[in-house]
Amino acid sequence: MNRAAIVGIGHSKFGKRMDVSINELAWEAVKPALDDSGLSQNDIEFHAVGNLGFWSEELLPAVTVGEYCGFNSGSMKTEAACASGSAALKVAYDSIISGNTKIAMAIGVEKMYNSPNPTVIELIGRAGNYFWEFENFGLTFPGYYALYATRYLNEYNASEYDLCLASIKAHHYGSLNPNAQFQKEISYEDCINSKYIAWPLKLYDSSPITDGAAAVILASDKVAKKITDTPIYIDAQGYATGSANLSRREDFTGLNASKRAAEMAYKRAGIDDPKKSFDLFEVHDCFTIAEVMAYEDLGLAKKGKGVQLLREGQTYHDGKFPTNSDGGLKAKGHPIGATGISMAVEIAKQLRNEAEKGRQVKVSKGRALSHNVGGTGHYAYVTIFSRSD
Amino acid sequence: MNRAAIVGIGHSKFGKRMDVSINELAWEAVKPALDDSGLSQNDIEFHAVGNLGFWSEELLPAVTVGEYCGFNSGSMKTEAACASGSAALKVAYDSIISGNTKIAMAIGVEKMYNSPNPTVIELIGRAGNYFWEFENFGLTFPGYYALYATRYLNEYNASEYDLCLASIKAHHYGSLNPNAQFQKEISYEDCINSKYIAWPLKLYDSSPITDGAAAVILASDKVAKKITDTPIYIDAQGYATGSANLSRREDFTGLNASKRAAEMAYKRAGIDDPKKSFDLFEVHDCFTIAEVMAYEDLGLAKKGKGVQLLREGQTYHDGKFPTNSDGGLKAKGHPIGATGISMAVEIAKQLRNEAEKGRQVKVSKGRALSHNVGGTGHYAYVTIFSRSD
Amino acid sequence: MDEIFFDKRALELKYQMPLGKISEFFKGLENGKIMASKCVDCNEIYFPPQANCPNCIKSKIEWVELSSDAILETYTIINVKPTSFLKYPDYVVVIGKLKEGVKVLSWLEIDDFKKIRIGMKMKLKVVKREENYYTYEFYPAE
Amino acid sequence: MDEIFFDKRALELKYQMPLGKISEFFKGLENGKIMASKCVDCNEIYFPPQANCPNCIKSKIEWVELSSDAILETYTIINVKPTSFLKYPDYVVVIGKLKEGVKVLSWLEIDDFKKIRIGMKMKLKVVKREENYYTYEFYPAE
Ligand SMILES: [Zn+2]
Ligand SMILES: [Zn+2]
Repeated sequence: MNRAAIVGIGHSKFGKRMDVSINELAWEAVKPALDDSGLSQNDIEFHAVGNLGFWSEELLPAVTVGEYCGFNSGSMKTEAACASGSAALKVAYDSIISGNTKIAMAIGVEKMYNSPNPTVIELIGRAGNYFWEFENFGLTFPGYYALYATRYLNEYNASEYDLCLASIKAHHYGSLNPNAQFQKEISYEDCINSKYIAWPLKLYDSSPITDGAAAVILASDKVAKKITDTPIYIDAQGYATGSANLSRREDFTGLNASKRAAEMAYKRAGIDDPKKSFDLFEVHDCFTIAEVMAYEDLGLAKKGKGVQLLREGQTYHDGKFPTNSDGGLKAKGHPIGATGISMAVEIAKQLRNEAEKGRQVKVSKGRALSHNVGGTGHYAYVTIFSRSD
Repeated sequence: MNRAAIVGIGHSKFGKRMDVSINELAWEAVKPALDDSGLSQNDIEFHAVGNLGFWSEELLPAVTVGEYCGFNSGSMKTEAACASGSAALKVAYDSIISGNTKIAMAIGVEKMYNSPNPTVIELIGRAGNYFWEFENFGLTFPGYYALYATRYLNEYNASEYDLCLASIKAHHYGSLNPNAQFQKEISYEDCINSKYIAWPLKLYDSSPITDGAAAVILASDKVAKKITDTPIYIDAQGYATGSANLSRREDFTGLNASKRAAEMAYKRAGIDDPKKSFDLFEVHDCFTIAEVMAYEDLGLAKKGKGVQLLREGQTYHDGKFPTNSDGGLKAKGHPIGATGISMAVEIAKQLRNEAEKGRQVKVSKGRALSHNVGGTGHYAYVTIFSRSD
Repeated sequence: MDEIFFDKRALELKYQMPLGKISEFFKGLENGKIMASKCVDCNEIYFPPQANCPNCIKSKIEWVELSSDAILETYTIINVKPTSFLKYPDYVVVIGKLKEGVKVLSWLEIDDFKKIRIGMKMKLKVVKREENYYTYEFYPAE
Repeated sequence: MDEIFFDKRALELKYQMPLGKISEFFKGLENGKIMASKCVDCNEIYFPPQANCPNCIKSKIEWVELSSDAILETYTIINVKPTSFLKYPDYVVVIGKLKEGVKVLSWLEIDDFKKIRIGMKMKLKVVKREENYYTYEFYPAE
């Protein structure tokens, strides 16, 4: 099997970006990725675009972004809800390890503010089972995760205060990441006093609506070594799908799809003990409760003990399991289709030791992991990256 | 490089299917594909779902279809407009030849009648560049292809009568295909007297609005041989992307993306002369003019001579270049995301010599090609299949 | 400066959803019954009901009435609502596990949100919505 | 029997599109000018205008007014219209090639559709639509 490595990365500023169109926003990630790699568009043999859409006007974003950025090789759009970016990464990655393609690009882009907020809230709420959950019961996206939060807090004696610890950490790293949507620290009071959006989840438990783009260029091992001295390899991916109906999930204290995706990724990469194998975890903290469940689903904490990692500060950049050193979805922002690629960009940056001061992790194991969930555990993608060759 | 082969096929009845939901429709293709292969859902390690959506309620069809059909392995939805099915095929194919996956499924499904016709017409019209083409000038999908038709007919001295030949052929084969939306032969008069939808294209130049699903199961060479005596291999795929804005296309008598996708596929499969290499062509005849351009873009006829193949009847099942022996998009129907997979199903069926009487082609070269265009040459996917191993 | 072009075109998406294969369920609602589909071959009960059993690939379905007795597994209160539910006051969404082992997601009709707790007993009943159609919801049974 | 559930929820999609990076184009329209963006480095002209030049990756843009002289490359008449254009009578969409080599897709304002032919001379002008915004269209110049 060929290996594939990241040889170029690009990342737009995340936030409310009414200064740019979806194509211009994508360019803000594509251009630096090309610059970073020294490649030109003609070198890119395939581009996959992670995007959910609906809130923005372009029905075929892979094509409009492709035209705007000067690509004309093969392409497709991928959708795996909030894991659409990791799905695009899979397409680019498989294109290369299959031997079909030498150089491919995975772009994630989402332009959510092109629709008014209520429309966006409605749209995300529809991302489950439409008739049985939305049509009849008007579930929202925070509502789905709130069902998990209620059960988790009850079962494991955790509190809304505990969840705020995740939010505070996220905002801390957001404040150190120039591309983050929120760049201010928050206090305990800011979080605990914020208004409920879907009880027991509050505004500060929730990632924001975000416009943003990110891009990575992948190349086969041989080619990668000619392009860069710091190729960041993709060692393996794992993936799984959960039920569309939340009522068909086994329990509400963890995401079964995450667990299965992680197991697959660990097996494929030959990881025995995830607790001892990674310098950094980029986990899907669309809500604070999601970060806690991720710790457990990834095997970093026993069932019900994830919240303990937060209490002990073990997931800060200098802790035992550095997690979301870029502010995570919560503070960096969560432009749906871009999130998975943004995670890959952050990991490449960190493994290259290029992150901003105060958030650069210690790279000793040379390995990092991204955990990207689509919907409410509808999809899960876990990707393992390494610096060594 | 591993090889990948089709080991199971399934195809729903195409048409206006208000008797089934999108999930039930997908099941009509998934079930026979499982039966055909003798595999169960647990054997399927990844499923990719080609779907455009918008006109049907499910935002995450890969998940709802997955739940309904009993899959819980990894998945994603792919979008390449009308080539979304071929994009799903690429995902499944690359998953296997990369060595990552032993068995994968590509499903195509579209439920267009879940929205009223005017909404569907509006939606397809938006599939170009939204602001510059739709917002300002209200282009429709037939309108885009009409721009090609006008120029082609003018440049090469062809007529609306010539285009009707493609429609008549399509309906002939539709009448022999039990899964086709239209199962009646049409006359010259039916076609030429049908009303204009986007001059010079008439109702009978156009593929219909269709609900439908198709599925193929792919397996690695080794596994395939254990499952079936008649594996149908995928030898190669080629793909290209065209500009989003039609005004940025070089000319209007052929689809540049088709040409480039075909060249790539031929090169990868080692095809020197496409005229001598295939028993069957499944081409993207969303409009009659599209079939004519496909002949030329694929290298079966010189520029401007594609229409001559129709006049001579060379693309009937017993002609020189058997094309669309299943009725094509025009008569079989064109459920956007399902079309590319439907082409693969037809090719597997034909290469296995299992097609209905009157439309079974002579299998002598053991090779066939599918040509699947997204939008108006926005995407093109060309896939080459073979019976031999 | 952010210059915005406000769309002159509008797309309204309002779906027509085929339910023919599970029409027994809706007939049941009209008669005050909440039904699930059950595979004749493997006895798997489906809720939401589905017309095909993926378990045994080849399958026949029968309809069974669900008991209404449930235990609350988890819940939330939707404070920020989607546009098309704005007319409703804050509503409680719960997942309840029925005696049969099947879980049901629906609203819980309850006056005092403070009384909701995990493990509480609920009953499921048919209700008619103001949009003039039948659906189901839980109410407290203790 | 086809039993259909008619959606009680409706989603209206009406976009707010940022045009700030190409606002010169819209200012131009208000002044009766049709502008394209041009890369200062490689001289590539972009229509529709775009704020970045993918050709040279690093790039600066300037604005140039387009000549209005065009040759008709191809055309169609939209007989079956999308919902949001139903109020318009059948309209002609053409692609015209301007002297500068740039192609423009727009409506052609012409009384007698029979007079349209490939190769005909056209001129491009700014028009104000009934939806109260400026755009451009061709008219015959022969
Ligand atoms: Zn069964
Ligand atoms: Zn330039």
